[in-house]
Amino acid sequence: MTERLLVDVRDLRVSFPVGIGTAGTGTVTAVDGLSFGLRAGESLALVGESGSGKSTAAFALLGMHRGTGAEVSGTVRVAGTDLATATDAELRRLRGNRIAMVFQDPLSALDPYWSVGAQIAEVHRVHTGASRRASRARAVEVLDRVGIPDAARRAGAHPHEFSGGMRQRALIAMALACEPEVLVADEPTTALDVTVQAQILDLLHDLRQQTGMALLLVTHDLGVVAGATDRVMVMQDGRAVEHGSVQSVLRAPERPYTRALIEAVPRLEARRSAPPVSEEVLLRVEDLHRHFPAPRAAASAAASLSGPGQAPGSGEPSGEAEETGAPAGRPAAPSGGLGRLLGRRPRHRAVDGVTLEVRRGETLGIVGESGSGKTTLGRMMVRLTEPTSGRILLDGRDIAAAGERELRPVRRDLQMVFQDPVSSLNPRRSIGDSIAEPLLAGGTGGAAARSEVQGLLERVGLPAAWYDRYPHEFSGGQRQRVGIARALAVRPRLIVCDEPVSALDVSTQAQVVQLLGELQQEFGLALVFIAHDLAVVRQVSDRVAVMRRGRVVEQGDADTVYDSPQHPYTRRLLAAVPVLDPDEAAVRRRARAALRALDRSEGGEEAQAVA
Amino acid sequence: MLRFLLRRSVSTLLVLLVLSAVVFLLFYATPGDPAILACGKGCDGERLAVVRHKLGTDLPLWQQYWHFLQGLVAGRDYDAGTDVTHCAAPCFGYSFQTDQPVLGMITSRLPVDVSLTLGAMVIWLVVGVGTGVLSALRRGGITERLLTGLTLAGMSTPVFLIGLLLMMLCCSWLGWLPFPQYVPFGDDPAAWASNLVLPWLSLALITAAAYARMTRSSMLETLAEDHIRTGRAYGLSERRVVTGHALRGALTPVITLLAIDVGGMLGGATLTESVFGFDGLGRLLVDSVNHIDLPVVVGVTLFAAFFIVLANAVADVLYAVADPRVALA
Amino acid sequence: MSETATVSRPAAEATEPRRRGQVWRRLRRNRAALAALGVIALLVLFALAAPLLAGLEGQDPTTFHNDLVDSATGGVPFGSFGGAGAHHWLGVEPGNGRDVFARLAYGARVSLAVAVGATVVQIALGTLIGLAAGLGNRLADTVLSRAMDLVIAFPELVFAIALMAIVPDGFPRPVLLALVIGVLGWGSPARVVRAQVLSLRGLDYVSAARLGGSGRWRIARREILPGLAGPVITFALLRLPVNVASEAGLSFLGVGVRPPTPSWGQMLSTATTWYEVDPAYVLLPAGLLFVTVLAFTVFGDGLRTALDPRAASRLRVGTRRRAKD
Amino acid sequence: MSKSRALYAATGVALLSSLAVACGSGGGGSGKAGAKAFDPKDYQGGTLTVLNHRDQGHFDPARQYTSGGGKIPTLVFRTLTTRDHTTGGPAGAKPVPDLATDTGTPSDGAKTWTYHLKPGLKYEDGTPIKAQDVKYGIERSFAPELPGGAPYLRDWLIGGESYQGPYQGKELDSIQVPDDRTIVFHLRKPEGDFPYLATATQFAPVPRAKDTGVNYEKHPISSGPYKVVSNDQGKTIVLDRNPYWSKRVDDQRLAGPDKIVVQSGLDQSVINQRLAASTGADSRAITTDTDIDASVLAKLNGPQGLAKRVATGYFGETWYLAFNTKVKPFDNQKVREAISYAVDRQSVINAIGGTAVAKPATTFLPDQKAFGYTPYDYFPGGTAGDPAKAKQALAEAGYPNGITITLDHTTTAGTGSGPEAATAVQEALKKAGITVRLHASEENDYAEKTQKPATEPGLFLQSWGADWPSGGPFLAPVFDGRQILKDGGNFNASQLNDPKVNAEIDAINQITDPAAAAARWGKLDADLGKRALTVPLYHPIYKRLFGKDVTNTYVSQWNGLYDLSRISVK
Repeated sequence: MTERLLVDVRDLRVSFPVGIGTAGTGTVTAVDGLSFGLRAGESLALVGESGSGKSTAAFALLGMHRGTGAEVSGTVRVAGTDLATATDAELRRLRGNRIAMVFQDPLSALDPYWSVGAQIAEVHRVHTGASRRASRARAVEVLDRVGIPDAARRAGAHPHEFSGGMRQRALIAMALACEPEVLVADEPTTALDVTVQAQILDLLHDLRQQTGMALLLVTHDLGVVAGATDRVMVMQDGRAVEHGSVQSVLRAPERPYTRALIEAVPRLEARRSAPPVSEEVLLRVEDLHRHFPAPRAAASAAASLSGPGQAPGSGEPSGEAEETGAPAGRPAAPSGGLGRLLGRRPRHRAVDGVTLEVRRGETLGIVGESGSGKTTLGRMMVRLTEPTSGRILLDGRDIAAAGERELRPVRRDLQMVFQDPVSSLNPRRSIGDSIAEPLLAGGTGGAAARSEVQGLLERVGLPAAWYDRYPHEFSGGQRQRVGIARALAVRPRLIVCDEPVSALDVSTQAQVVQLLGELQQEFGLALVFIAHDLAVVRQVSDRVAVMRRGRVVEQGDADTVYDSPQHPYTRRLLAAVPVLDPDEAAVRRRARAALRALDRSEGGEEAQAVA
Repeated sequence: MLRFLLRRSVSTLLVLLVLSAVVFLLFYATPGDPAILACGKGCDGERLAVVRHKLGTDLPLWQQYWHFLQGLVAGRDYDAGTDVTHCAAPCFGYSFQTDQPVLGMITSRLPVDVSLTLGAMVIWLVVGVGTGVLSALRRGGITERLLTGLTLAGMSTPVFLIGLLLMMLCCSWLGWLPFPQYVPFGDDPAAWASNLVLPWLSLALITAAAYARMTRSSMLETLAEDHIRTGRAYGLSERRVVTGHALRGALTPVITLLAIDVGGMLGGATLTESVFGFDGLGRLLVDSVNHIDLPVVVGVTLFAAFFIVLANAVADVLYAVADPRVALA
Repeated sequence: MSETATVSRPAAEATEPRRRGQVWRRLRRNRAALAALGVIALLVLFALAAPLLAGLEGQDPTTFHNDLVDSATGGVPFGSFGGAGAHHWLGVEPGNGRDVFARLAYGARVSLAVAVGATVVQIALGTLIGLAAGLGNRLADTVLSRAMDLVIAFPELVFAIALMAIVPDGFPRPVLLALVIGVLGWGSPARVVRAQVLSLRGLDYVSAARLGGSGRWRIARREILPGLAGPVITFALLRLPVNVASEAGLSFLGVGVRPPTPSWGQMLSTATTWYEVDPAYVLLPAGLLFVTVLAFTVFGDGLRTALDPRAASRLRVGTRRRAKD
Repeated sequence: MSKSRALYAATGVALLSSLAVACGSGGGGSGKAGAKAFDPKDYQGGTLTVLNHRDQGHFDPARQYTSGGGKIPTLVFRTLTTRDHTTGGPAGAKPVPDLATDTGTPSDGAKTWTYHLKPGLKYEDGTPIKAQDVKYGIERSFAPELPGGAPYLRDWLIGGESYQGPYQGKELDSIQVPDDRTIVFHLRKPEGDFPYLATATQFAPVPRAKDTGVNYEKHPISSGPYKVVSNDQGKTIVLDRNPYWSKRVDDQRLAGPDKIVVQSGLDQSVINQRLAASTGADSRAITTDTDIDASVLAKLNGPQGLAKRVATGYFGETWYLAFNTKVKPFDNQKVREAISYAVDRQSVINAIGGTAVAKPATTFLPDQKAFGYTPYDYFPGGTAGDPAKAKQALAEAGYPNGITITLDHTTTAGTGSGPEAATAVQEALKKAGITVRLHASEENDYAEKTQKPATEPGLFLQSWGADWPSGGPFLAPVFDGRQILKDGGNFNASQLNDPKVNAEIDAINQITDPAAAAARWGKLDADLGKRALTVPLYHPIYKRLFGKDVTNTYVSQWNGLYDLSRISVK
């Protein structure tokens, strides 16, 4: 029956009413005339930048727009059922049973109040009517199937007790519970680290091979596509702009948009072509430590909503929380301040004895997965975070323990560009004011600061006339430019860029990276470039440090680290990086499998940090 | 858990300590001499001095406070002149007005507030949570608008107002119910309940409004969460999604709020008691404030605060029980 | 108790771009909130124009009219609906025959002034202390946070009664009322502000200001304070009706303003003995009080929704995006 | 000595006692017909509920203020004499023997009083009542540990001013007990009113062996028809029959109900609502301290037949504006006169509940014969006040352009000293060009302040009620210059100290014939009235509801309370 289309989408249109509260003042068309089909065992990737309508289309396959006010037209048939005419009950019988979905954020996609096993069992029971016991057994079975160690015991654990990768596995297990014919995966790896991403993608690949189900993968990352699906459909503004086999689309894109997308994907092989830089050390950190109190999770509705125990301003603990099991994003409110008097909580070593140096005019890349301590390290370098111990030498002078007053003279030398383009700009001040703030604080007159800022705006590629605009009028990339202009305003010698492009679409990423490079040349800046994306780091860095669990496991010249990694962790990281070439991707997948087999024989799947 | 309890106990004690000190200080500044009031008419200097000594108000403030604390922890002896009475720990002392042990006065009034609170709680939970869930599920519909309007109206009615109006309507005009008077449960459960209906309603309707609001927003928040979408995407019925998944998450904050509200009310629902003429802790407090009856004021205040602080701790525990992500440390 | 719990959720979306015009546009679509705003405007006008309105009626709030009440029945006004008529639009008070309309109008001044005053005190104290806790060092934060817990744990009514009792009568009562309600109620606004400060303080733009060399106070003034405006205004608006009710409650218990100063709560307190024979005298202040509290609540609620429209847009499936998308 | 009910209400001290002119209510075949037409035998049994606003307070005979009259104490504590319970008429103002065989035998010019106990008297535990117990009971009331009683015993008995009670091992020698049934009192000066004083609860016997000091009130030993079963801090008191009491040894009390339950601390409006509704147990309920309010008054003649369930009484009490003549401008008699002219008594009466519960007063003495009432109205203002005359007096006083004064009052609503009455005065004086600033105090604070000459305000609202129905205790504490008490407890608000007045008071006190004394008291009052030392405002009328199954109700005019000793429930 391979002739029959399992999924048949024709001229799908989805539009949402816009306007809050009262009836729509207009509509936005998210998907506009999309058609595709999927047979058993086939796989298709929907690729596009944010807002391209790819997720909306995926949701339409499960009839998820019903009852939300969205208008859906065209036909969507899944396993022979026309979703437009199906009754609610028919729709329910379809969902999770014949077509299952894996979501982007595995933490929020699972009910925090239920154990993982119970949630999977519930889905199984609903569709099969099996006994409680049988469903329970099935849950354990599928958990084991997706590679959860000790599945029988782990089935009783709650989602927050799982690491990110394991949660995604659990979600996939839920999808497998009823042996569906179609699996829809909506950005299944976006929230995951690169090594975990590789595992999940490999798992999806293996499952498809073994069960013969069809896979629809929704992703913004063309790099992911190469190793995961047979066909790819590129979407832009709700329309499919290109559709074909992975090989043909990735190797010979027809549309300029596709081409641009592909070119924007950072390549691991891309080296930096910059003139050699001086050997003179600008900033040196020695045996730097930063310990945080381990996150405490006693929540209290009555007590203060955000306890002083959370080190404000440290970007790391939230990432860390995911690994240690505390729910990130929920206010973990300690109650009873007296508690602090009654004993110390265990300390979490975010940065655990790092020694490295930044030379004048160079770019030092710092790579690492979430929770590796790279952000904390970066913030310590500019003294936003106070080190627990260790030295930070700027021109040979130790500023590790300097007070705010002593720091004032060196503040101008050390600047930072932040990851989140939303929170890095004060929404209540015009961008011009935000950029001018350090000048004004430093005593520059208003008029002088204004003209200076206008010059900076033009330098980062924004019209000077936008001085008085507010951040919300800007796109993510533009905001990041503003952030760069602000860092430049005081003519620093070192800028720490903390994941400066990770929140941006790929095409924008490239522009920002390019701008940083230009500015570095022009102002003779030293850059510390912190990122989880190995390709981006290689592209911009002269030297690279690899961080893991608060330590630098390997550092050196970028080419050396990338081409002949010494530390096994570095090797694993590199192996996990997705590539655009489908053949290469297959090779790498096999290499990873081998590495994993090796790990298993060494005992314990290390990358799956378990709480 | 043990550590949590320990930490909580210590902080509770501290809060109560500070609170009692504040109350002492505050009432020290109150005009009027309790000795003169207790002594009666034609009380001359010498007799007054004796009474002052008996009440202990001749001592400096800090000594009075210290004796109070001693009494709480270890009990204390009262020399009444005629004999020495030992007041066992926890000793809140004796009322200046009636010479009765404060603890006894408090415990004898507690049933009123317990009856008021528990009965009202049942009503406001059912009405409040029910309304909240219903208006969350009927979002955007006429039902929701109606319920939201009622909820806002409920929140806007001061408790004494609704009590007054209810009494006016049910007792005076329609004659459906007797004018409420407190009947101990042990005496006559039916009379207990029928007399408490109006106080329950007036307390509950207002509180229910707040709960409805909270449940609604919390329900909407939970319904918007990704895991609800997961449930739907996996073919769970809407009913199952709501009762099995959304409600539990939505009710967690309600549980904590409940603990806190109950704690607050157990310490005295002054206005409700006033409107219905019930003799609970709230009225005891107001009376003793009016009569500068310091031991009673301190005792009731501490009791009320104790309930509130205790309720906070209970809320935390309940929260941890309800939400597996939360661990007590 | 419950009001603190429902409003103390911090507005963590402070980073969302938000323009005044946008808020106003959202607000304008909320008909209930607009109506409430209209009612509030009327009430304020009613209070401000009290002498004028009473003059128009030809009455004042203190003159007794013994001839209009029946002394033999304890002072029930002659005529129906509390003796309402051309001379006394809403009738007269039982017992002494004072004009109800004039007293309601003058009472509105007291009720609103006390509520606004109390709110200002609460918010000012709360903001100051919350700021200090949020921006101060650990010790300051711990001490102030505990103080907040303490103030919130206070049996508020009791302390209000006690405070009202110990201050000598020479002190102007409405001012005292506002101060007492204010001083006892700074706990929850302080908590809200502190939470907000903590969340703002952790934001990158504050870090950027630090890197730019801005001092602590400059940061507090230029980066933090503006971010507090939204939540604080919302909090204040939702707090206002609570304070109106508090004033009425205290006056109801007899510790509020003193006669002959009129106040709604006090009128209600007197009315408790009259409700069977002169229901108008209960219903008028009760209705006014109810409408006032309702109007402020509805408007505050509307403003909150306008400031935080997330709840409205959140429900749509599939359009929710993560930063990394 | 006695004073404002409102002031003492709060302190929990039981109220005064006074004259009786019992006017029956209309209730259930009782009332006017009096005891004769009423056969209590038909009405034995049942439970009577007493719904009260104020606490009973200390239930210790030493700590009750005077007799407590018809209230609860007289059911438990029998005294040497008592007011006449058997009749509702003006004769009820007469003291009659209770434990004693007669109302006392005076000798030595009324400076020595001798009593003999009736035979066969027993306590609730069956032990006989002895004269020594009466002496001990009186001695206890001198103990500073047991404050609250009236000061007469201390003032009258020889050695009373320094005696500190029996707990220090000393006896009071001016009370002699020659045998188990005889007791002799030695007074410092002649006191013709001693039989009235002997009605006070301090004259109840207390067996020394059962005395537990301050804890005695938890279980006082009964000598009356009922014993205390439980006493919840004066809030709820349950009384049951005393098996050793019988009508054979007590001709005063009928003791109809088997059980009496007193609930205190109820809201006044709640009490009235419940009594008006009169359902369930409330049909067998009364109140001894809550007057009917507007809601009852207005429907009194309605279909519910409430009018039949109201008991009316007149208690010897006067509410007035008190001047402190040591404070300017009240040292000026013309100013005081101006205020007297200006006062609008109708407004004040309306403020406290209307003509049903008060009548205007122009004399300081209550308008009852026993006090020696002599009508006068020296500064007639009618009921609405006379602003013109007031302005004239003010001009004569040197204030042609008006004057601003301060009036002190309490914060307790609904009483004659409360904010409503104060506002009524304020409004009336405004018409006469007198601007009144109001100054309110919490009532305990108010009592303390107004009763100390050093802190006494110039003008304040005050009341005076009689401890017993005689002019002496009504006028002496208020106008006797020797009773100005510096340390507090002063009721001579005007601080008048006129030797002539003092001498007249002494002279009348020697008269043992009540009628002769009354005439002299009336004359003295009329003389004092010319000086405008007070502005009498009103005399209260007591109107109380009772449940529909309550019979034989009447308000004692001795103290304005139901006489519980004669009441029956169906």
